[in-house]
Amino acid sequence: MQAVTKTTQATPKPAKSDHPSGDRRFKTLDMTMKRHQYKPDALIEVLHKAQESFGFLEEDVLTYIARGLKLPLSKVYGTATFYHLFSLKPNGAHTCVVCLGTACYVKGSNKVSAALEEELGIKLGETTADGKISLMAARCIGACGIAPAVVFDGTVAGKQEPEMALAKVKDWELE
Amino acid sequence: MDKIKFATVWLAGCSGCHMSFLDLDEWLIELAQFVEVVYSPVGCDLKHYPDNVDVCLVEGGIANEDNLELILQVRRQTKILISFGDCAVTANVPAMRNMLGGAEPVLKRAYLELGDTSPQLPYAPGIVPELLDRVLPVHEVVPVDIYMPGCPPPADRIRATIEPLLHGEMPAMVGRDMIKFG
Amino acid sequence: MDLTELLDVGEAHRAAQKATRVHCCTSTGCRAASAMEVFKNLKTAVQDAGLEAEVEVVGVGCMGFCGRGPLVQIDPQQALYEEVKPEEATSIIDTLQGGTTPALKGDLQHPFFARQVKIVRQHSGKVDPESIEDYISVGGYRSLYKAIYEMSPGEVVDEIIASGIRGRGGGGYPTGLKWATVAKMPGDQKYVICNGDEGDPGAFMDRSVLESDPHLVLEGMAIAGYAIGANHGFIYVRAEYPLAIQRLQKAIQQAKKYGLLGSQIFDSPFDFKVDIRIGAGAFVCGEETALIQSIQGGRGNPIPRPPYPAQSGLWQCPTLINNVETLANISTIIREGGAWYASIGTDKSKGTKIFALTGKIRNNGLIEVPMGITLREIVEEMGGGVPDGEVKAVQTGGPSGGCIPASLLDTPVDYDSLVAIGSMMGSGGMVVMDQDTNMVEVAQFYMEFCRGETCGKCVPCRTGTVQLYALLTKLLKRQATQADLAKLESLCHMVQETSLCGLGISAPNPILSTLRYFNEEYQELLQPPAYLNGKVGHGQVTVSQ
Amino acid sequence: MSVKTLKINGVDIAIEEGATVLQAARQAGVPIPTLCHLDGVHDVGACRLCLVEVSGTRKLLPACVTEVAEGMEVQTNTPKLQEYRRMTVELLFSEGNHVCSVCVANGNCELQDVAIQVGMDHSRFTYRFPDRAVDISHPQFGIDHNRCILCTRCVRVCDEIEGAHVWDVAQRGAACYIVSGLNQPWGEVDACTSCGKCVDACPTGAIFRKGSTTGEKERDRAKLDFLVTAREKHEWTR
Repeated sequence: MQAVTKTTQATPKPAKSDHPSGDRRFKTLDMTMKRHQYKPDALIEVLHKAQESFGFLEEDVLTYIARGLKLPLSKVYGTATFYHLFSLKPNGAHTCVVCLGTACYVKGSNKVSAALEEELGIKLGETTADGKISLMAARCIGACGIAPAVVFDGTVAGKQEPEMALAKVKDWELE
Repeated sequence: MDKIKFATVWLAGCSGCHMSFLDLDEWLIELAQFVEVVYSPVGCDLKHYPDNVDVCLVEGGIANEDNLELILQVRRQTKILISFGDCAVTANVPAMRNMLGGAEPVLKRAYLELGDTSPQLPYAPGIVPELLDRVLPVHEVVPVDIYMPGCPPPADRIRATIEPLLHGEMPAMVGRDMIKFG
Repeated sequence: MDLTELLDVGEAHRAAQKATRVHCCTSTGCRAASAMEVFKNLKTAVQDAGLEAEVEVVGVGCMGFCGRGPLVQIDPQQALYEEVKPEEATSIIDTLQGGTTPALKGDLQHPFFARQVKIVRQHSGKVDPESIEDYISVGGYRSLYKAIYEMSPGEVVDEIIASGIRGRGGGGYPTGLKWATVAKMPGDQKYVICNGDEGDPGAFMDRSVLESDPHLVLEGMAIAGYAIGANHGFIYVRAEYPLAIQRLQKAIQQAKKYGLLGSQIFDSPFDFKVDIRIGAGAFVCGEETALIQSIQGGRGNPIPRPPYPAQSGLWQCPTLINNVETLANISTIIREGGAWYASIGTDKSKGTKIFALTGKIRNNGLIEVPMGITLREIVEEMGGGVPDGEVKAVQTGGPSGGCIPASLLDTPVDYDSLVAIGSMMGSGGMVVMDQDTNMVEVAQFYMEFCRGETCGKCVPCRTGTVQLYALLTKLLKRQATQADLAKLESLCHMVQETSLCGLGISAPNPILSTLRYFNEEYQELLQPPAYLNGKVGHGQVTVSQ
Repeated sequence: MSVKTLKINGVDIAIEEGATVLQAARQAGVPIPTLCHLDGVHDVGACRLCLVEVSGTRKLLPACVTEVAEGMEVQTNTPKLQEYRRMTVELLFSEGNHVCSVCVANGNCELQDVAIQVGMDHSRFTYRFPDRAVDISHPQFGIDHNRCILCTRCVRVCDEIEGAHVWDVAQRGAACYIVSGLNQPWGEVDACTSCGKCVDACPTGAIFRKGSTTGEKERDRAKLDFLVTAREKHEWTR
């Protein structure tokens, strides 16, 4: 709330941690860090917020967080790269996550991922050259009852045959 | 007493181990009383690896088709095969090409990217042996009986390894004097 | 809030309920089969039929039969519909007025349902997970009241000890003992952590509990906090479970509003707040010391124990870490008593366990069964067996467990029996495999998982998993010799005995168990050494590597 | 301070409470190989070389972080431990690109010494030949990741003794590597004071002084000991 009132002041004095670019998304980061009292322990929470706001963790953002939470740069980098969900590169416009958990594996998810890899000409974990589609793998999304599962742009689809997944991705390619 | 049939082979290595072998100096004369050298790039001129070799020192890793063929033959026809020096034991410097990922990128790097005048890939089937994708230590291809690391193994280590064999005993490959790499 | 007010909330909510409740599952599994559309259509159908006065459509948590979702159950009629299509909603509502529906009718008398004993899942599929009033109306938060006002912290711990419950996260450490240890530790600041980092591929029990009945877990955490003297709890949930997180957030807010979490709970001096921490995709964070590192904002690297978290955990304070399912048992144990709980299950494994029954099996889904039931009863009776073929193996315990051959299906499901046959309870994944499954490939699949999930801190786990994976790959390429197989096995033992944390210690289990029960599949892949040219050579090999 | 008595390999030892099994073994002159342990910085128990057998538990315990207890019976060199230690060292050799013959630390390398100590005459595990980088952007020092065994001694010495926290570990599993700053070239990391403690702490030839060639790396291990003693006991003279 305070952050909002600050911006409405006649001569807004930028807070110390304000980003020079004036990018509003840094404000969101400030608010998250403030909510955690700028405690270094909040690093993962703040990285989540950064990933959500920026789509990926660029160098500038990591430096900003390191300054805000008073953490060494190498520690921020080490933590960000430890976790699969944090991405230091931009993702594609669409994301297709193939679940490779055991239940999905037993039901043939490897055939689904192979078909997608062939169609898109990329490997799991990569993004197409045009930046349109990111193909990813999940260890298990817990939708084992409807295996094999694929998550298209955040929506879980169950009992996927290679053709079904291909049809969805082909639609994206035509966009 | 029958002499021990003794051989040395030189695969992918710099021949430094063989040079170190020659550093045995006067002990070589003593050795000659016990062994008959049946195959060696430095000890005799025989072109074919014979049957029933008792002891063979193998210098170098397995880098090409030629090395591979010879080491399989050596193993089949030898009682005690000694990995002689770091290239045989670890693949060592020749294997630094493995980091490039395979034979093709290595050849491209060496003959095309770094080729000064007329860059071209060597191609001479039957004359120049094909590179294997990876340079391998000897024991990845055939079982090895004794490992003698060192780059090169000092002459004393070579002697301490061979001498017990002359008396029908296996050497104890332990301690800094015997198994230090490099 | 006091007890009367709590009872009033429940009473008022029950009074406002309609005579007929149409329960529609809105959990992750059914959502993927367009359950939300079914839910919407059911609501419209009730309106269109003018039945709003006596019928309500309630979005509920998981009913268990996830393989046949979306599921709809009408109560009190006990009519279950499976694989409901959105266009069938109208006719399902019509049945309430004597109509018929083409929707697939489920059979609640089927062993899949009938053989279950529900403690943790008692409200799943019956209450609206987004309504605290629904939870209160079925007796929710009464156990917390009982603990605070009718029991001393020590008595609560004693009750948990008496129940004999063991940790549901996999290891099976006696929960009561853990509570007693933390309770005894000196220090003003202690913490409760609920481990919801359910990472085993093939397991989704905790997701389902959090999505279906979040308050049950929160109540368990609060009781734990009271018992050990903690005023702050963290619930660590995988980011892969967005719906669970969303429902937990809502549940925490509702509980705070009613004074059931936060300061002076039930107007007593007991304070307990709960914060959610979201994982970021690291299986190893299910290991308790790694999880603590992660909550503290660092890499999820496990640290050597002792000291155990009970002595020195979160921010070096005594910390109680329990799994979601364990904590979801607490409220019922306090309500019904430890002795009652101990009457269920076997001598050394008390109570019930939820399993995610998946893979090549007719009836896919979640089941809660009493400990001691045999694998055969689960797989053949409840699961209905393999659709086309026979059971070859049952995998339990995920990447930390093992593959149990069909010949051992009569093994009772309890902590010690499963360990004795080279597997483990694990968190509750149970994947059925049939004749089409190559067991060496399964071992490779799990090793790929462990290789990718090892944190990289200790040498045997970081590099041993890479070498084990390489050896299995060599086998599957038919390039491995007997010597490689021997190497595989000795490396398994080494990684098991020398790794720093549970991930490495248990990583070789899938290989060891398949080597033990499906050895012929490994033998079939072996090749004679190349130097022999396929025959016995003349060279005498004195020392083989 | 109370004293605990224990047996290591059958020999009675008395040592103050709170000491580790490793300290007790060293006091008794019993050699236990270590790689990630470094006097003066906290222990992480990561290399698993110092695992010992303690009667009463089936688990092997890392000597560096296991506190002595009254009546403890420790075995440091059973056939099983010998075999596991050798395998551990073989795994380390197979994981990186350790070419002793062309390494600055040849003859002065703890990994090489440990290999001799555990009797490793070859690695039974296939060499992985990872593609790793070398960073020589720093004016005085270089880091060759091919030779790194991820013991994290540099990370800890830089954080705990120098207080600069230039280093940390990035990525996970086999992809782990020692990272400087925000994955920047070492020479561009503002926090680095060029103190050289990481060079002294590094057990192998991974971190070295520029200009030194094969077998020329020297490290002043005593300097770290001196600094720690100086700070803890206020003894500022050698």
